[in-house]
Amino acid sequence: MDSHKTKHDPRLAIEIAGIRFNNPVLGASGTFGYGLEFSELLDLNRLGGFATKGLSAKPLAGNPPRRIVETHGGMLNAIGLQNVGARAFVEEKLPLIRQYDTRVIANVFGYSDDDYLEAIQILNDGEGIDGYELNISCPNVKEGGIVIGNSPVAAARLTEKAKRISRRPLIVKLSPNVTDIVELASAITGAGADALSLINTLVGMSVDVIRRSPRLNYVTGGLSGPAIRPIAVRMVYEVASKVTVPLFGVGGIGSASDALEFILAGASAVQIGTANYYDPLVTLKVSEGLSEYLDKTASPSISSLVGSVSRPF
Amino acid sequence: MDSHKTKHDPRLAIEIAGIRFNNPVLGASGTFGYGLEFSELLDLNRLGGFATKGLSAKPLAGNPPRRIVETHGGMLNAIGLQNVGARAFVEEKLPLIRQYDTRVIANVFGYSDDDYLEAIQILNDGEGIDGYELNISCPNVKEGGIVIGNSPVAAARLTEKAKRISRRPLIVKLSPNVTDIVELASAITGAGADALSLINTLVGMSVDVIRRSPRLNYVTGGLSGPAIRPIAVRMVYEVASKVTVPLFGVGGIGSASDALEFILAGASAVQIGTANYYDPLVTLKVSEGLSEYLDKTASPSISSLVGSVSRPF
Amino acid sequence: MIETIASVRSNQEIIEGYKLLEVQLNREIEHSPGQFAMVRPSGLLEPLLRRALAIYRGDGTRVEFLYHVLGAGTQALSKLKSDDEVDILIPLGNSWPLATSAGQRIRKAAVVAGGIGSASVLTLCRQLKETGVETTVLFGAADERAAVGCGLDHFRELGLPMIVTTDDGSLGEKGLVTSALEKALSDDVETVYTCGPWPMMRRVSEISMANGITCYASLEAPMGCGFGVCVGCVVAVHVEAQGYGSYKRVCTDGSIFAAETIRWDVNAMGD
Amino acid sequence: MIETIASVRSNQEIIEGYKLLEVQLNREIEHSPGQFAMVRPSGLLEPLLRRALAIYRGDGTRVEFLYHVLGAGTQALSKLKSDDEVDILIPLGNSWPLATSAGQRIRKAAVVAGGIGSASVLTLCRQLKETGVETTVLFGAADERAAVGCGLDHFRELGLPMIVTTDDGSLGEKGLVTSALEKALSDDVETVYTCGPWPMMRRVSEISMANGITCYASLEAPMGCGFGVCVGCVVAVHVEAQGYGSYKRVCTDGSIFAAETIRWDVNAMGD
Ligand SMILES: Cc1cc2nc3c(=O)[nH]c(=O)nc-3n(C[C@H](O)[C@H](O)[C@H](O)COP(=O)(O)OP(=O)(O)OC[C@H]3O[C@@H](n4cnc5c(N)ncnc54)[C@H](O)[C@@H]3O)c2cc1C
Ligand SMILES: Cc1cc2nc3c(=O)[nH]c(=O)nc-3n(C[C@H](O)[C@H](O)[C@H](O)COP(=O)(O)OP(=O)(O)OC[C@H]3O[C@@H](n4cnc5c(N)ncnc54)[C@H](O)[C@@H]3O)c2cc1C
Ligand SMILES: Cc1cc2nc3c(=O)[nH]c(=O)nc-3n(C[C@H](O)[C@H](O)[C@H](O)COP(=O)(O)O)c2cc1C
Ligand SMILES: Cc1cc2nc3c(=O)[nH]c(=O)nc-3n(C[C@H](O)[C@H](O)[C@H](O)COP(=O)(O)O)c2cc1C
Ligand code: FES
Ligand code: FES
Repeated sequence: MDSHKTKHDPRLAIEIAGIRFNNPVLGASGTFGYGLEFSELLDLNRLGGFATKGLSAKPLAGNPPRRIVETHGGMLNAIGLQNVGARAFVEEKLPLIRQYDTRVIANVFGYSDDDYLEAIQILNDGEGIDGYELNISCPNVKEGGIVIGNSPVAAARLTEKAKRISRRPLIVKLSPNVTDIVELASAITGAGADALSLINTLVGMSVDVIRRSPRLNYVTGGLSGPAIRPIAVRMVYEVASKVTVPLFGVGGIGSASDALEFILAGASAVQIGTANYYDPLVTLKVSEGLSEYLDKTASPSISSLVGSVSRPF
Repeated sequence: MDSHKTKHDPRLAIEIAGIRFNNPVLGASGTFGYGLEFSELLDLNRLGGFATKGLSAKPLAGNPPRRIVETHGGMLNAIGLQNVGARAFVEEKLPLIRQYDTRVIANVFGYSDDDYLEAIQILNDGEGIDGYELNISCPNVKEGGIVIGNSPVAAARLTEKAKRISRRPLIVKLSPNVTDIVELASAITGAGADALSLINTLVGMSVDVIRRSPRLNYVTGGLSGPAIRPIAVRMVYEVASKVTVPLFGVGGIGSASDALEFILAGASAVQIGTANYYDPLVTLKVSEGLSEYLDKTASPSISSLVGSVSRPF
Repeated sequence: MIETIASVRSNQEIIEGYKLLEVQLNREIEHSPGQFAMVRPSGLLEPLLRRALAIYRGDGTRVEFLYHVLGAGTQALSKLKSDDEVDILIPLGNSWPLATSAGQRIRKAAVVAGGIGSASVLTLCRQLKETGVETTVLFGAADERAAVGCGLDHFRELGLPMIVTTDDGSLGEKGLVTSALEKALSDDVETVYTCGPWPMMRRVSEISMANGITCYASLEAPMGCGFGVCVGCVVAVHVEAQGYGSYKRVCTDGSIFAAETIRWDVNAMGD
Repeated sequence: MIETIASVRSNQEIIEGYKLLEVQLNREIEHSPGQFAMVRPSGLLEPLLRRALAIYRGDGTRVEFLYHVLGAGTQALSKLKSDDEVDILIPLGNSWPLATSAGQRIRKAAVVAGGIGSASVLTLCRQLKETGVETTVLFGAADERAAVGCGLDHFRELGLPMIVTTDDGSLGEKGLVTSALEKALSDDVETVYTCGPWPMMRRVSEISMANGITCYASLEAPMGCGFGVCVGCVVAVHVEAQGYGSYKRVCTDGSIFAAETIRWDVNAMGD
């Protein structure tokens, strides 16, 4: 916890939407708990930051089991956003998290615009949060279950409202389950988002052919892991040339080389999700690997590499 | 080639859009060549059928290399639809293919509605084709590069035109790169499609971090293989309950169990793509595996299993 | 809990389909009966997720796991050879309570193992024996081969009274281990410990409750991480006053639970 | 072309990073110098695609492959032990032409191998020797270690005149094998055979053409299938009158091409 002892590679430092990260490697929401779960395993001060488990205004119990299924190169999850609620997060978790010198992004979600706004209001009271990340991939119950994040109009409207009341930089996390990711990204940045994270999980399903039933209790779930990395890299690449706000690249990252695919494609920083499960030290390994890449390629800094992939057309 | 000697398991036979398949396992378009490439390896008479490489009105050279990249659990391809053209297919390939007792689906594509119609006109002259499969995942150059298959309106319009001139049952193959696969499927069946195939590849990208350039010459490519199976199964499941036409399930199938996921989710037959590359006998292995499953579960037929997964909601 | 790379000392087949993996850690760990580890061959590309394995036996820097070779994860483990490396997160989860809820010494106990659930209770049995708890072991398996694979001989070596059942009668009593439990359960048994398939544990729980006996069960759930972050491994519990949820994580809130807190009608494996 | 499961006889390290895999087929195959196979450890989950490997040596039912351990595919191959199984499609592709285009006996030839490209030309060299073609072998590698790994000793055993170059001068001449070719090439050489990295083969092609000598090159391309169905492995060729395309499949139209037909400005590996 003694952050003064932590040595950071200054070439990895990056500022995104006014938030200064010691390195561009974050734990992704829903895969890094409240950060504290990792304190026994790694020095949280060495982490670029992390996005908390999705926080809702009220605590949520989540879905009945079975909630996860392994697939080739990935996994499906239908956790149902089980979380302690924004209030308990502020009161019970934040005081502990504040002891570490790392950036904390509160991931926020709800089933209606008001849900999101209520959660942000509560989080506005907390100290030690560096930014908000809106998870807009949930079905909007009020609008008949449409997924806010799949509709540029609904997503932009929510972004605008959230931006208005937010005390902190606002990141919006995009759903990849759309025909046109650029249209969605443009609508959301037009509405005032300070940064974007992409991507969230792809909707998938697995069938137990013996029991002849879906493996997940919720039937469908979100696909994550290395399997989806090519899709995520493509979306970052497409969006990077069309919006001016910085991007967090997320999806299937498990190594420095994976992270660099996103950075070269246009992400200013990356978030690591599923890989934390099978390689709990992966975040630190990736930031070390980034330093080595800078050495090997004699590059001055990670920020100098952002978006530097050749664009033939 | 002596088809009289081939013993088929009658429980595997299935009729789709008036086409009778000896078993529900087909080679998928673009991965099974013109069928003949497999004649040295397996008895084509034992195959349910196959979809040809995409055929265009005129022959096409395809994209410069690099065209394929392996990814975790899959691969990206940007072949650029290299093919001999519909005319050469009819004249040079069909006479050879006709010697086998298997169902032949001619996969058709173009860059405009007229391209498709022209190809179908040519194929209408050929004997030994059992049906057409429209690959509508290509960008429409006339409409500024929009992908026909990503727009329910454009896809329905093309389907209607194609149906009007087609001498044979018309299958339309859906792009998975859409927000609402059910909306797309409904528009296309509303326009007269006799069956649907889903899914085609997901758009992805891979970056060479040493050369700092996209690995594929075409920058992006189509992701296929086991990595995408959960997405494909989900789409079949969603569409099956909303349309009345039969479905071909495609995406990441490499075993009988994989095929059964699709069948239980609602597919009447399956197509196997990428797995043919690393397991050239996979189609026959899967149909044998289906027979074993029927034995083990004392099920009367594959058709009795179609869509039989439990639907909790 | 440490995350480390351990080297394989041996990976012996006990009998077809059942193997004993012994690994050498690079530092000493302390662990208690019932704890587990998350294990994966180092560098393996697929399957991605580690598998949860109970610590079968362990001593300082050496740890043994007994496993049944079933799907992709255990098949990959079965290919490990001496000097290969495994990624390992250890020890995880809580451990078998060795006192009554009132904090008193338990005098008489029954341990009910079903199939490979045996792996979680061998050290428990040893500890019960060493601390002088009068213990009966009920050991159920599909058939003689499975019984041997599930460590029958190691249990026998303990010298505790033992009732063996097999589904097909090829060894011991023919029938379910739960039927044997019903017959064997005497009034003075204070605690029943169980690990095995969900339906078996459910029945053990019912029998124990019907007899007013405390029962602890070590549960199985599909595990993404093993250390509490994915929230994928939950079990439904009877809603309590405290806490916000009706689900508990098997990995960090368990894997051992007081049986009466579990909603046995909701199988944690989703089956 | 047969698709079968072969069993591993041995998988020996020649020197760090280079291995020789010998497999036993369950039936005899006939193959010619320059042909290849698509190989994958049976049951491997990842990577999915097989790797193309030149038939290094082969005899009836036994086939040997020499490979450089680089990425995921060759790393998986490197873990094979005796009696393990591999899925194999063999033999594939065309073979080195052993006559002039006019169908006449070649009297004098040069074989230029770069790095692991050597694997494709060992049997060619043997055949040239056996048929009495006066052959010089130019054998280039990064350093002595790589040269040994690429089968130096097996080439030396043939007893053909041989010029070895290494990039660092640790063995033979220091410098590129193409420079050695320029020096060594005499007017009466009728055919140059080459296999190695693209830029090397490109230069060999230029040198040959400048000297009016026929050159054949065995190309490398990323291969999905190896038997002509994925059309992923193409190389750009100078557009000809016949045929519809400007791309040829390396797996079935090659892997050996007349060097003058190749568009050397378009690297088939995409590099
Ligand atoms: C706390 C805890 C401790 C555990 N301790 C042990 C232990 O000590 N020893 C041990 O062997 N296991 C133990 N398990 C179970 C283990 O973690 C794996 O879930 C199990 O071995 C199956 O993994 P797999 O890779 O073989 O199958 P997977 O590839 O994961 O297969 C997926 C699922 O299908 C089931 N399955 C696959 N193939 C078959 C088959 N042929 N027959 C029946 N079911 C099948 C598996 O049970 C699994 O749930 C423990 C689990 C938990 C949660
Ligand atoms: C017709 C033909 C015959 C061939 N014959 C042989 C043969 O006899 N012996 C042989 O060894 N190979 C041969 N190859 C090459 C072989 O098929 C593989 O492409 C090569 O071994 C790389 O595969 P991989 O699994 O190691 O790397 P991959 O995981 O496939 O890596 C992907 C790409 O990156 C490159 N790469 C990966 N790691 C490194 C690294 N550390 N340094 C440099 N490049 C790297 C590889 O070249 C490859 O193109 C042949 C190829 C063809 C087309
Ligand atoms: C079990 C699980 C739970 C998740 N929960 C959340 C969440 O609460 N909020 C959110 O924005 N994303 C959530 N995600 C998505 C991840 O943050 C990430 O976007 C996605 O998994 C892709 O990255 P990966 O492939 O590295 O896992 C979750 C992912 C997983 C696997
Ligand atoms: C190299 C390659 C070429 C393909 N070409 C076509 C094509 O011409 N027409 C088409 O409809 N689909 C084409 N596909 C898509 C496949 O038919 C299939 O829909 C997709 O690959 C998913 O199935 P899979 O995961 O089993 O490969 C191609 C796929 C690959 C890998
Ligand atoms: S296994 Fe991830 S929380 Fe329990
Ligand atoms: S490797 Fe598939 S066509 Fe050549």
